Amino acid sequence: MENSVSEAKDIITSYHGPNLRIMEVCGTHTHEIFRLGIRKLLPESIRLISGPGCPVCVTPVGYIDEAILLALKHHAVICTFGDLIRVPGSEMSLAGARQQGAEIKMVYSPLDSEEYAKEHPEKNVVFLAVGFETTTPAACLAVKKARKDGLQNYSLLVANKTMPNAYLALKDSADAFLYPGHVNAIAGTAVCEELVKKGISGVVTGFTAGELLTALAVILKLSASGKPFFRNCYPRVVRPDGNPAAQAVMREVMEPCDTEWRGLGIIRGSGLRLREPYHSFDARLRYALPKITGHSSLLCRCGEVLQGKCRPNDCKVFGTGCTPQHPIGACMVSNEGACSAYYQYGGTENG
Amino acid sequence: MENSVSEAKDIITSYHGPNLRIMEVCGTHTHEIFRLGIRKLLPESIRLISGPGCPVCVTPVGYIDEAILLALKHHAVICTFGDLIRVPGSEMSLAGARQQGAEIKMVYSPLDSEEYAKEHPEKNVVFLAVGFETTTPAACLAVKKARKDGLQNYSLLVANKTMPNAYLALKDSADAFLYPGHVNAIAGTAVCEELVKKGISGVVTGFTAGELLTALAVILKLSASGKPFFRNCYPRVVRPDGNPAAQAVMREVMEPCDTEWRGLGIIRGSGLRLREPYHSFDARLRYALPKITGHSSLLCRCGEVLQGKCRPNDCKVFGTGCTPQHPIGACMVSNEGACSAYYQYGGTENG
Amino acid sequence: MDNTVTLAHGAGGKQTSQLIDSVFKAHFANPDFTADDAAVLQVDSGRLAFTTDGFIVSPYEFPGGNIGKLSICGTVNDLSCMGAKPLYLACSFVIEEGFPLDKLEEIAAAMEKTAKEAGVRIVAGDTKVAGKGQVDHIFITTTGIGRLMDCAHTSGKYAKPGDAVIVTGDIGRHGCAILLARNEFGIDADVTSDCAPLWGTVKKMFDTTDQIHVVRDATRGGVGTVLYEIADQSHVGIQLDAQKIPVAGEVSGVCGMLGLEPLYLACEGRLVVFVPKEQAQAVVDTLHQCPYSKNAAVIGEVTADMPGKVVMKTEIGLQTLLPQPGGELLPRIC
Amino acid sequence: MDNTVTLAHGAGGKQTSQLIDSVFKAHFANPDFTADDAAVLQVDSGRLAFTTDGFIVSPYEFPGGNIGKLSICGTVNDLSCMGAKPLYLACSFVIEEGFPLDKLEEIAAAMEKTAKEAGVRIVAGDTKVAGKGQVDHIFITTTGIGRLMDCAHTSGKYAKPGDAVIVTGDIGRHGCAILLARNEFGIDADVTSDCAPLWGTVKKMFDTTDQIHVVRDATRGGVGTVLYEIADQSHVGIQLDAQKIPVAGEVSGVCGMLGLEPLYLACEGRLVVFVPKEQAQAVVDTLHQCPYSKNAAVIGEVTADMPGKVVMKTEIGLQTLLPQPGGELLPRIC
Amino acid sequence: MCVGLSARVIDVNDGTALIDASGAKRRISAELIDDLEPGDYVMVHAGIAIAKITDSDQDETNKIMEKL
Amino acid sequence: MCVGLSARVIDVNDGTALIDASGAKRRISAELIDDLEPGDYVMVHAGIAIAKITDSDQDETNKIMEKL
Ligand code: SF4
Ligand code: SF4
Ligand SMILES: [Mg+2]
Ligand SMILES: [Mg+2]
Ligand SMILES: [Mg+2]
Ligand SMILES: [Mg+2]
Ligand SMILES: [Mg+2]
Ligand SMILES: [Mg+2]
Ligand SMILES: [Mg+2]
Ligand SMILES: [Mg+2]
Ligand SMILES: [Mg+2]
Ligand SMILES: [Mg+2]
Repeated sequence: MENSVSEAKDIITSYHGPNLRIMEVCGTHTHEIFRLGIRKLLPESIRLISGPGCPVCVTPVGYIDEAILLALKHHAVICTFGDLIRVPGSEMSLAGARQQGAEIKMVYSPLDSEEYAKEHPEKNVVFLAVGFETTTPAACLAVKKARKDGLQNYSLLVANKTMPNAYLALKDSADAFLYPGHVNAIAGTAVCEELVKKGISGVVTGFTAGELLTALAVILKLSASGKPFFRNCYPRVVRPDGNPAAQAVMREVMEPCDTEWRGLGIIRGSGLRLREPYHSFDARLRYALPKITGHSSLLCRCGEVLQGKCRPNDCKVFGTGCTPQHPIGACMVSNEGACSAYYQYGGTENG
Repeated sequence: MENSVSEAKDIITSYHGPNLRIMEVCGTHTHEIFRLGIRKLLPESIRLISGPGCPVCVTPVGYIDEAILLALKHHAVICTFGDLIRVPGSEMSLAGARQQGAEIKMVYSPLDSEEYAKEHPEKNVVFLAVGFETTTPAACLAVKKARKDGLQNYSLLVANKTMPNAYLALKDSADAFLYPGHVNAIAGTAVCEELVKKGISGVVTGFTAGELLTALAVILKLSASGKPFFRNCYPRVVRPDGNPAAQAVMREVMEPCDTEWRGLGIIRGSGLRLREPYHSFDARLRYALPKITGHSSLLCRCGEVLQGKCRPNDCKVFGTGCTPQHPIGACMVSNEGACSAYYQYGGTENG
Repeated sequence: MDNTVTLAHGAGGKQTSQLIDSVFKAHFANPDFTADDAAVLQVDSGRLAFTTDGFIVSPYEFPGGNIGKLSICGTVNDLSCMGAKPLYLACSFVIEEGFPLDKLEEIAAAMEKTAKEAGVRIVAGDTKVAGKGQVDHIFITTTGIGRLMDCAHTSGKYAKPGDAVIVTGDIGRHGCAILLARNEFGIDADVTSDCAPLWGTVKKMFDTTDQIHVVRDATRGGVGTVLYEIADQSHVGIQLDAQKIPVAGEVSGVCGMLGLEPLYLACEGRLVVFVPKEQAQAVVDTLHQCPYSKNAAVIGEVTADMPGKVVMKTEIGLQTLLPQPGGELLPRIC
Repeated sequence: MDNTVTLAHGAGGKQTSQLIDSVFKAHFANPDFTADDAAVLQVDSGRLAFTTDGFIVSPYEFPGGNIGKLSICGTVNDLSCMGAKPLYLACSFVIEEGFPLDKLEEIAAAMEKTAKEAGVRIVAGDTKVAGKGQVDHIFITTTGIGRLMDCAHTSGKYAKPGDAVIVTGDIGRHGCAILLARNEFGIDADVTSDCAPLWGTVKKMFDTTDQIHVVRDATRGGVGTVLYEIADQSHVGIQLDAQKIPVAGEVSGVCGMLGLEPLYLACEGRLVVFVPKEQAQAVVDTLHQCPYSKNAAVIGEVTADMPGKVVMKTEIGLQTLLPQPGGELLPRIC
Repeated sequence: MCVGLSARVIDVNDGTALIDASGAKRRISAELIDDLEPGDYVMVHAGIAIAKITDSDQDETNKIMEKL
Repeated sequence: MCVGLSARVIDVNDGTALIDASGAKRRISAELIDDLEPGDYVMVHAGIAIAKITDSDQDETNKIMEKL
């Protein structure tokens, strides 16, 4: 291991400061930290909290119900990232709908779903648009392309979200945030600087072992001062102004709205929807979907888990009733979900 | 065997009169005569000719092409009697189209195809209406029912035919006809009486061993006089006036037209088509089918076979290039076809 | 566990093992059943029979059985027809995503019961899950190992002029039951499949005489097809008597309606047996005492002339070729 | 003959025999191949291995092989993993109406070639034709009989603390090649399947040492799944070294794009081998001389602690559980 | 041309008849036959009754041969 | 949140880029990145290039730790 990284490791293992709650907002951070075994390095005084940064985890039950209605009732071909396939809706997941004959197609990119719709004019295609700032531009490019191509058979079921107001909502759950590097690659770092003014600390970082260890070391060092701080530890990808072209396309195609986060409730202005010129690509309007309120399990403590109010293994059904094979709550579904990561990497034993 | 039948058998085996050409018009007669081994009873002087009474055999190539166009281009569900499945069109049979994804559904009754259309409003259903007087009333009942049920997704590709003008066309091919009992069950026997006036002889008969032997015996006996004759040897099913209700429904729904018989060419007034009030159920009109001229094999001597001008095994490709598994001509396709019967029952050896 | 089979059940991980444990191991348990890549079988030297068959019946349940029972009978009977006592079976499943687990359970239970009756052990298996629409509900392939009795020398090649042709029961029931179960033609008739494991029956025949030349189960293509095969393999003629062929009234009725011939409808529990004429009555007597061959009958004999052909004596005493089957069965109106 | 498989080919009559003769008999000809209900095999007393597998790969052709080659390799390898020399195979085909005959021919040719290489005889078969849409092109089930070498006592149960864990080549190629061949994600990479018959390789390992505790082919679910199975069956822990696991760059690249883990991708020509640490180098040396195991490597060892678990030493020297696989592989963005 | 099946009528109802041929039953159209009653025999083709059957094969042929 | 893949640009054409990650190639959208050239490294997510990569992981962390 190179020098700087072993130095970071030393800083972490030799930490003797006050208790610190660090929230990794991004599910991919959660996953990589577990995968690399980094949690085992941390002294007792440092607690990692897996926040709401997995779009699958925070997508409400009703959204899955809407997608299933489109597939089974309106015979739409559902194009989706693989992540959503096993997320439980009120009655079934998309995998369950597929068993009943729904056409569910996994795509790597929203642009591929647009391409598929173009090649299959006889089918109605709906792309399930979930994700944060990182993913939204791709969905926006797809809609723009569909308009340019004059597609009549393509639409989006939009549940995209933005992070800033979520940080505010989670302000008290952590002493510092590991900001999601790829969100900031789009959004830039001004948001984080702003948060410092509101007393919120954090660092932006990447996803390699070195980047993660370095970022943690930086947090420990900077926390010592007791003052709110921000540091961009991922400058090779994250520019202060982010990706202006991506921001522009998002602004052109989508506008903010209030939205529900599974487990956290409604966060004002944290959602996105298609702007008026793109309404013909809005699956909810095109298929005149009714307002759907999903029913999530009463047992699930995801909301608390996402806020660090409890650990996954504090949940009564963790690992027994709720497993990745048979998830009850959203955090158990996605690979990146906090409960899933705890379960898979033996959170009960060494997490 | 009961007495009357062995008596008939005796009459046949001991026949010493002049050469006689008897045409069994009906494919089911052809088939039963072969199946029972009756041909072996006949003395050299009696020759059985298998006439054009198999609707499958006389349906022109272009008809199959039309059905395939409906299935593959217009994505219609084709409902058909099993008989038509393997009949070669210009490029492929319905079985071949099915391999390419065409939906082909076998039905026992035209009424079942109407029922199917009613139960599947999302599908376009086309029934392949072939057959003579026996079969046509069922198709007519189905159309009437579809109109009553208000079906928008049901139509018929009509190639129904009537016999009287065919007898006239075949007048010189035979000394006597075995008339098709079930056609006469609908049409009655007046037609046959009329034919006597035109010098055409024949008997109506049924399909059991006894009925067939008796009918042949009757022909041999009555031929002795040298005068044209008619006898109804199937009175338990065939009434002089036939089935007036069936005649009425045919008249109500369909009207005569000229039509092509595979192998025989166009016979005036021997075809049927839907009358104007039923035009919305005419698949040709509904799907605006182009005029299709099918291409049948130049090798095939079906036309001559059907007229008794040659035997199946006089055809160069009989049993080699043309077999029931790989029919070249129509007469090899249907179980009832003359070439098929010759082939299957070893016509080369004992036919 | 969910109540349907999912792709996850086929992915080879935990859920695959759970499915295998809860459904297959539960029913197939026996000392030779393997959890490893292969079963290990201790065998004595001698002649083994080895056969495989795929089962793709639609619908997978029908009056008289289901695809599970069928898949055991088919392979047990193929072994039995060689004069081989069925010993071991391997069963391979391909299941469509969404298949109901309780149905899978019923299928496994039928397999267990039928294997027990036949005295055969299921020792190895495999389970694959195919995506929705990639397989029609469920396919099963069974492969069997049997031990040939020393006295057994039967083959489609050994039919001899002078042999009597025996059929062990009324024909065409299975094909007819399946046709009706598909419910495509609106016909209703009380026809159950003849599907049955016939090792016991075959064993008793061999106990009666060791001069059994041919035993064949008249499955795909029916009795007519099998007789043509034998006529061809043995270079003999076969002469049938139409009036001696046992056919249930309901089966005749259905065939009459659809223009089909019972001789070409599949059986799954009927054997065609060739023995010297002199032994025929004794064999038929034996068959009449076995549970699945109460209607056994001599239906014809083997001739030296017309080799490769099957000739039918019709109801009016005339002889005619039996048409050689070929192609799918198509109900017809003309 | 037509140029596609038709339902008539599956109806059991003339056309069925023609298909069997022209495609299968032509390729599988050998003295034990049967035209009867079952093959008759003369065997010596001893231990036989018996295994079956269904193959439903989509697409049925892929870089490095086709379903025919795969179906022989799969069963040959399952026998080989028992330390059994593959002797006989039975092959059962379910073919979709409309399947191109030239493709069937290619598949049969690949089976012939692979069986020859593995020294195994195809002696029995079955062919069914399913209607359009009832099966995804073609399924093959192969069932094999092998003779266990006297020295062979391998099983998933025999892993012991102190054993080295060897993998015979870079992992995940087959799963990755199939994923790419489906062409669903627009990714292009030069990845061929590792599909190969491994009896020769296994034989050489046994010639090197008779202390081979476990041999498993890492097929469905990949190396990760197989290691968990063995940890479970043997009640031991397995510790892997992430940096020692051979993975082709292209496979890593594809996995990176789709968020997949090579350890869970299927191999069809890779074995996981457990031998005492002391024998490991000799076995690896032997493997390096075999055609399909040039990249063989020790990737970990067996421990007494953490029984039932697989632990990974990560690139930064920390230890963490390998997540237990389960469920279908889903490409992901988060 | 026209496989016919002789069958016994079991019941008649609203233009349809349930028929029985050696135990094979099916509901067919009886619209084209007047005065159909249970116990009657009919000739069936393509799902419709095309004629009542008034006699047995044997009696019929006997009468015909007598007349000859 | 957002699996990213670091990949090398092989060619750029009409708003798209062909990228290579250890031999896995795919054409992605390059619409949101200016001045992309063959040889550049980009961060790819869901089929689009979201950022140019200007440095290696190692150099980056070295600089950060130095500054600390
Ligand atoms: S273990 Fe399951 S039910 Fe409990 S909080 Fe986590 S996801 Fe919700
Ligand atoms: S044998 Fe074939 S080609 Fe010749 S006349 Fe008959 S149907 Fe036509
Ligand atoms: Mg077999
Ligand atoms: Mg069999
Ligand atoms: Mg058999
Ligand atoms: Mg297996
Ligand atoms: Mg299906
Ligand atoms: Mg196996
Ligand atoms: Mg295997
Ligand atoms: Mg294996
Ligand atoms: Mg077979
Ligand atoms: Mg398909």
